[in-house]
Amino acid sequence: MVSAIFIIAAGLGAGFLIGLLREDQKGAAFTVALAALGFMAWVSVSWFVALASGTAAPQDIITAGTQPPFAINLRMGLAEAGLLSVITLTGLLSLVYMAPALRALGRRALAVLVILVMALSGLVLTRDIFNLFVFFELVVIATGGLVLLSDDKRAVAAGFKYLVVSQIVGILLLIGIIFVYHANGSLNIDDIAAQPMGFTGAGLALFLLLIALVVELKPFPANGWALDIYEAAHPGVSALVSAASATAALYAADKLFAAAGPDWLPLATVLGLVSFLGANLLGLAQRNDRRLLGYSSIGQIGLVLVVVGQRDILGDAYLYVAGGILFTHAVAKAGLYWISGLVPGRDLADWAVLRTNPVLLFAFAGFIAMLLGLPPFAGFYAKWDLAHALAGADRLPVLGLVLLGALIEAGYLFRWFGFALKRPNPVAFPGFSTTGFAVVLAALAGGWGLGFVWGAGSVHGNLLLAAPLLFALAFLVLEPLPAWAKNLLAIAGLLGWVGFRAPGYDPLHLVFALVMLAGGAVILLASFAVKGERFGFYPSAMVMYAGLALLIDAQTSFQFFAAWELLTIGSYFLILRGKESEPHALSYILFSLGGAFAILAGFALASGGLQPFALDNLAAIAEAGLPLAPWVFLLLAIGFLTKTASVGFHIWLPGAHAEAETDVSPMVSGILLKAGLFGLWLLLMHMGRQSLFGVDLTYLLVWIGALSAFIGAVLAIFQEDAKRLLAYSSISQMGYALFGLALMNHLGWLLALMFVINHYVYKSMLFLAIGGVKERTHTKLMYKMGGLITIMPFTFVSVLVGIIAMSGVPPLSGFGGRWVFYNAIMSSEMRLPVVLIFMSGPIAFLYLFRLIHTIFLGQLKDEHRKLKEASGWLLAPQMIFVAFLIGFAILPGMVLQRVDAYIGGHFGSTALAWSGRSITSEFGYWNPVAIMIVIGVIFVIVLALLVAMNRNAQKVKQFNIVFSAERPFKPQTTHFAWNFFAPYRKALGFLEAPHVTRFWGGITDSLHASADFTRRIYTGNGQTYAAQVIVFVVAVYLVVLGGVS
Amino acid sequence: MSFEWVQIAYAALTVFIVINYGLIMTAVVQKIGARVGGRYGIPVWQNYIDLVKNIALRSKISHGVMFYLGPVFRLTGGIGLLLFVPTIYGSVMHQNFAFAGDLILALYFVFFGTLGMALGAGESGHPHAAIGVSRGLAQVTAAELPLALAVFAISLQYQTLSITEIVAAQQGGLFNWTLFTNPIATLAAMFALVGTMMRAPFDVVVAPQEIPIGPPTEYHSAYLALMQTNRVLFPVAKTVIYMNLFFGGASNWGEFAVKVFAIYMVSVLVGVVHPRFRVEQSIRFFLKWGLPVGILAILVV
Amino acid sequence: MTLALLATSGFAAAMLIAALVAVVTRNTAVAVLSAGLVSLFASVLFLFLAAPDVAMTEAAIGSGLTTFLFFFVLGRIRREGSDEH
Amino acid sequence: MHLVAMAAGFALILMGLFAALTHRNILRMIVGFTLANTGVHVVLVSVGYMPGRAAPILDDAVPVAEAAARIIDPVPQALVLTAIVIGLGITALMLAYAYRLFRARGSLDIADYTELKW
Amino acid sequence: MNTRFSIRHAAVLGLLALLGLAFWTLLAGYTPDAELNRTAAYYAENTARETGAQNIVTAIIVTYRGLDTLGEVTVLFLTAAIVALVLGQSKAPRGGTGSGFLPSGELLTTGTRMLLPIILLFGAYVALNGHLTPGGGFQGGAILASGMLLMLLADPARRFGHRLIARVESVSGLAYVAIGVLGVALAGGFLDNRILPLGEFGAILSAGAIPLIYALVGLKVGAEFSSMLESLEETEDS
Repeated sequence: MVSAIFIIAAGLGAGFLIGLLREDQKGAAFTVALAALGFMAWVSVSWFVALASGTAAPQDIITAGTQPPFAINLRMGLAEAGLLSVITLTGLLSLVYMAPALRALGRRALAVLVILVMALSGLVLTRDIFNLFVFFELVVIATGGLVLLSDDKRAVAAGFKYLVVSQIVGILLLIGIIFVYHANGSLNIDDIAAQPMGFTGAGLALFLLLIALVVELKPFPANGWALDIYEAAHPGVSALVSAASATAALYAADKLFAAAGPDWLPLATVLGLVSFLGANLLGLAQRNDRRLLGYSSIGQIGLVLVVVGQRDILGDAYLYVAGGILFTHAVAKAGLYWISGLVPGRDLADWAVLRTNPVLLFAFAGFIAMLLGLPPFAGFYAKWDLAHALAGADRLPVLGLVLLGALIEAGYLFRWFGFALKRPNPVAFPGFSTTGFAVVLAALAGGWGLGFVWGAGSVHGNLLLAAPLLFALAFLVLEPLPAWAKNLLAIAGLLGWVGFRAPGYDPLHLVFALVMLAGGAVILLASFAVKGERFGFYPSAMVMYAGLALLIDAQTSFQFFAAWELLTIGSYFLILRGKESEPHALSYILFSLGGAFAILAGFALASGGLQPFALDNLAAIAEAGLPLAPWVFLLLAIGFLTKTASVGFHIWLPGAHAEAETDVSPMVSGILLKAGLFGLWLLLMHMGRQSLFGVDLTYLLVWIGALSAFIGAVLAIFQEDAKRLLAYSSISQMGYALFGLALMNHLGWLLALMFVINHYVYKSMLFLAIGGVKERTHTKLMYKMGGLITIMPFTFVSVLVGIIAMSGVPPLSGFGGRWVFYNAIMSSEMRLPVVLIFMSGPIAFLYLFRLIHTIFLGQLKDEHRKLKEASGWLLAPQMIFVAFLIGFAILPGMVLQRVDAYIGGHFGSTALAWSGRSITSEFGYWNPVAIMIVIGVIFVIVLALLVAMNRNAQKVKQFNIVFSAERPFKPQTTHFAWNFFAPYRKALGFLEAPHVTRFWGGITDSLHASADFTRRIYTGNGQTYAAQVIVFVVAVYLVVLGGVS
Repeated sequence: MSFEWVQIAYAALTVFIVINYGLIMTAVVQKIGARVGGRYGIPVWQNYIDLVKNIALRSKISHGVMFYLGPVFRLTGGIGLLLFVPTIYGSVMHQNFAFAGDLILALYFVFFGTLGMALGAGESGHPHAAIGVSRGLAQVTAAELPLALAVFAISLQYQTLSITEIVAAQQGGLFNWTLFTNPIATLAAMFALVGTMMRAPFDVVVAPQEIPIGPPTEYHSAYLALMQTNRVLFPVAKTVIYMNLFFGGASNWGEFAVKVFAIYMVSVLVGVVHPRFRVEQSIRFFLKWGLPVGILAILVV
Repeated sequence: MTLALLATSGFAAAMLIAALVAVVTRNTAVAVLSAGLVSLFASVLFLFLAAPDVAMTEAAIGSGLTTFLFFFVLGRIRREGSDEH
Repeated sequence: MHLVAMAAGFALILMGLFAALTHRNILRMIVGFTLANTGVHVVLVSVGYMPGRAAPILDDAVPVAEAAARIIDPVPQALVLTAIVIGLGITALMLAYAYRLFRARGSLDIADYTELKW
Repeated sequence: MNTRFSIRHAAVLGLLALLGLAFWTLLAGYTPDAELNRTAAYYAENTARETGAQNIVTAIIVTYRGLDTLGEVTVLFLTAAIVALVLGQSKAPRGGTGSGFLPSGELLTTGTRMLLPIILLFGAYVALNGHLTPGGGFQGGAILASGMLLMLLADPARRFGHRLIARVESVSGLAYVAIGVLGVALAGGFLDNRILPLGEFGAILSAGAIPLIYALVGLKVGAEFSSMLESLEETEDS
């Protein structure tokens, strides 16, 4: 192994060597810089590999032939090697990326860059606090110099502000250092660690040292200077500052916090939290991309500082957690800054130019996912472990705040991604530079590589080795194929996986697997209708399906949560594909992530920090009657309820489902919502009834279910947009299912299961049908349609069957659900919520009737006369569903009998007796075959009667009616469709008042307002920034030490 | 209970009796109404005349498949409702096809005809039809709510969903009727009865003055004949359910005739003394008066 | 000892007075010169504190080079400022 | 003696910071920072001082054998030397920036350079 | 400039008073050591033996904390480079030369010619004797640079070689790093001065590589200062 001292020697040597060259030998200078950084990176990476694989031991490097503390020493351990790898590689890539700018500025700039990387490496390696100071000043000066690379005229002012603040930091550092030395007799960090200092005297010196290093981390709110640098500097420099400098500075702070001892850790925690939350909050108000990234950087570093503050509880996992977050952040942030250099405009919406290059768009998405700690990236494993450690040590407020901050960050990052995907592309774009593009790709590869490494190091197994996810990711490579080929492959994959896994599942899991995966394959049939490559669809969809497949497979809480996140991400990208779906996709992902964080917190709490935590263990917690059990229940339930869009968390659903593409709507409605039910099912199965403050939480769930069923239905009848109507109906239907589950009896669960199956079938069918209509008419507004029955008879049939099934009218399968429902509530003690359910049944009939009436009946519009039936590929799955609905109506026992027995095993009861074709419960009976036959026979007889009387009837032309003593000729005047249920609006319109939307809107508005207000502390005046730094230091000083010394 | 072929004949007999009973009863009711109003009124066989006349008329007009099928759905719904409920308690002949399903089947099958009717009327393309459907559906959701609650209440009371068992539980004297054992539920159910009989004050759905006759506007001749048949059959079928659930059922056709007539008259009597509600007014009415009673019913069981 | 203390105090006081001048004066050139003077007094102080190396450095760099740097920049700014206006 | 020097050093730091935070003229801010830096140097040196001892030079007056008992702590002095040079570097850099800013805008008022904010 | 005592002044004063409170705490809690602490004691006892230098401060700077010094030199290198970058980018108007605050009179020119050799010599002396007496590379370098300064003042139009300064700066820097690396190869570690014999204690050619390093530092620092001064002086960079 090459000693790490050569990293420093090479950096310095190269710097001086470049100085020796003539100004016109730019090529040679560049080569020297490249060689030096390449060498440094090679040494670092080879150390990292050797240390990580255990083939080398950590090395202490002494200088001057004298042992520490009498001479400066350096240390190369695993953490150092990792950090150096990140720093030097970032430096190397930045060199390549900034080559044109560097060349323009001359060889000196190259020297500055090399020395900056050297100094950052020194900052990481050194074990001497004064040496730390020297390297720190080198970093400051080099950064100040590199700021000049920017085309932005304001960069000079930013550099000056930076120097001003650095002066203050330097002063504090020096005073801190000398008094620490006085107290300790040593400048060596390890010696300081050996002699813990109290809060007086030397403690104050230590405080000055620590706070100076913290200020260097750009903590909110003393960080205006840093933001100006981020905004104005060359993006390559910002990438360096954000990825390499922040990383090194953080490690410097970490070394000293480690030395200072556990007493000081709360300081890191609190300052980190303030920074994380504050910076992310202010990020909400940003429109400039680089400044936004700056806020995000500050936030992320704050988060790592929080992790630093938890080193006492993280133990061995400390490096894994801190490294996971820090490295992922470095890679992602560098990548984003590099992309920002390729984007000509500075407004967030200007990133729409990325659409011209799908690979960059993919990179953008990847970096965002990395920043947010989504699977399969390293940050995910780290956040998971962090959450568990925090929960295990009862640091729940910290956990809560961290998750809150992450959610806010997700808000602005995903909003941004939405801009990139959906905003108009304002400029004719010349194309991206090849080197810049290559550098971004390198960062992306690095991020995925980190994800793999962290996965390999995880006790939970590597997500990137999970077959479904690999299969989904393979579609990224297959993107150039035509859509039909990918579709075929996707269907084969889904069916193959179900076939492969199904034999091992119990009936409950089997039903969900069939609905989610085999059901997904059926819906995918409709995707054959789309021509071309259909870029981005298959990776997104397959990630969602991979998540679902893994969700059903999950044995441990980790597997479950990872799968949950995967399906959330996949579905987000899927929803975002819709034309007008930008805001809705955003609210979807925010609610989903909020829910996911609740789930994370719930699992962390449940496990008490012990991992891996099998899902079955939830039962043990419930049985033990621990006081935390109801809280676990509550958190998990909230997480699942956001996914089922239960009332209160429902506002994302209508837009998200309505604006999605034709074949996406059934996926996200028919399939995705079931993930929430699946979660709830597991939760209730394992934890049963839980009470909090004397309130039975399942009772609460019953009410939420009933309210969702009612409100969803009421809102649905007021919709003019057909897909929105269906979307609200989903809220209502999920309410029924939730209601059934929460009844906590055998029949209730059977009811929920019937809703899982039925809702999948008829909602998928209806969405496909309405989607087909929309593709022909190019509108979703029902009053603009009408009379389409003659043009789209097959679609009409599927809608007809769909609404009969859904409204529960015999003889189709929906009735079975209603019958089970009555039997279930009969054996339950809960009566009041039933009222709401009773009411929502007929109301559902209203909106369903409206759906079929205003679209297919009434007067055909002139502009629709020449339309054709929907594509055969859209109809194919619908006809399958029709057949299934009729089959399921006649033979429900095919599916239900086994599940019934399974549920019976759980409750220890047999609620239904299956004799022949008849089903008998404690209270009543139901013979689906008989019903079908009786109705069929009567229908045929009456029809025959009519035909006998009226066999010559011929279809007359449109408008063969008399209306107001006129024969109308304009369909618009006679199509009674808009505001169809006007009386209802008059009577119950108050229910339409968007209280929930207003509530969440109020929260986001106040967040934005406070962000916009708070960020005005960054006046742009360097002097004010300097004063803020001192205020920050003094304030923390007074709080931390005020009472002691 | 299982199926035997002879049941088809019995069922046909039930349908025949009920249709005739309905034709006469509705005419009688109209006649009484006319007499109360000081008019002479129609002859009691007027319904037969109308029916025969409409059957005899031949139409060559159809607005489309759903239009054609609408009356079929409608009448199927009426007959089916009748046949899924035992008409005469204790009579093997008139158990009909109750073995196919219980009370829940009957409750939900009500919508079958409504749906078909609405669809057919919708295809006619006449705005009055659509307006009538809109009003009717809107009103019925609110009106049915008290019934649903009342049904829930008495199924809890009798711990069964089987109509036969509910009737059985009411045998053995006047005071075993649900009317007396559970007057609140009965009251709630009666709200629903008056609300769904398409009589004043809840008849804005068919409002003859403003939207000729509402949903069936475009129907004529044989279509209308089927619907007329249903219009006499369906109220009776529905009243039978009320009779079975709340008024002790009927153990013979005489009792049947009296009880059905009496229950039917309730809605008639309410109708003659009240002006017509607009739809939103009736929705509010049912939510304000019917709903609390229904809730009370399920709470006190 | 007391003599040394007295001298130290005296130089410290002189240093602070020079610093005060540097802070309150309206004239930038005077401020720069006073700052140089502060360094000079400080270097004397270092001698009293038995730090001859530091004293030399402070004198040469702090009071010498730094002051010159200031004046170079000040000069350029003055000249160019007057060019422009 | 060292306390006097140290107090003077601290006072100098505060005065320098006061100047840096109140003068809007960029050059005056830089002057303030050099004052503060000088103050820091004074504090550093005074920390190493031990009454009655000699400078850490092993000449005839201080033989090697007695050094430990005769000399003062050399470490702070070594640190100050480094700090002085680094301070000069930063000062030079700030001056260069000041000049550059002046060239761009013709103003030395720090409050004129606030385009980057919020 | 506004010297009126404003609210801002009062706020800053209050803020600094609070900061002063922290400083006061440090001051009040400060008690000088009675004995040298272990680090200082080590140096007092072992410097002579290990490095052969009389001036312990020099020994610490060049050897024990040589990495600091290397960094420090690099700071100046960077500063010089960046100052050149900063000023190189801003195109000053042509024609104007000199710093413009001092007239370059005859007297100055003559004086400079006489003084310059002495100054340079003195600088070299200070730098080379750093291990024996107070002084060393930094001070020597500063003195060298002041010689250059005088030259600049005396004859502002004169261009002394940029290339020369840059070469001196870089070569001495490279040599410094090379000596450091030699320490790894030949002695106990990076920047170990014992790659050369320690020699006789107190002699000018003693203390191993210390005089060599300090000479290099002196050259480098002198070149860097000169470069900075020159950059600031010149109206237009290449």
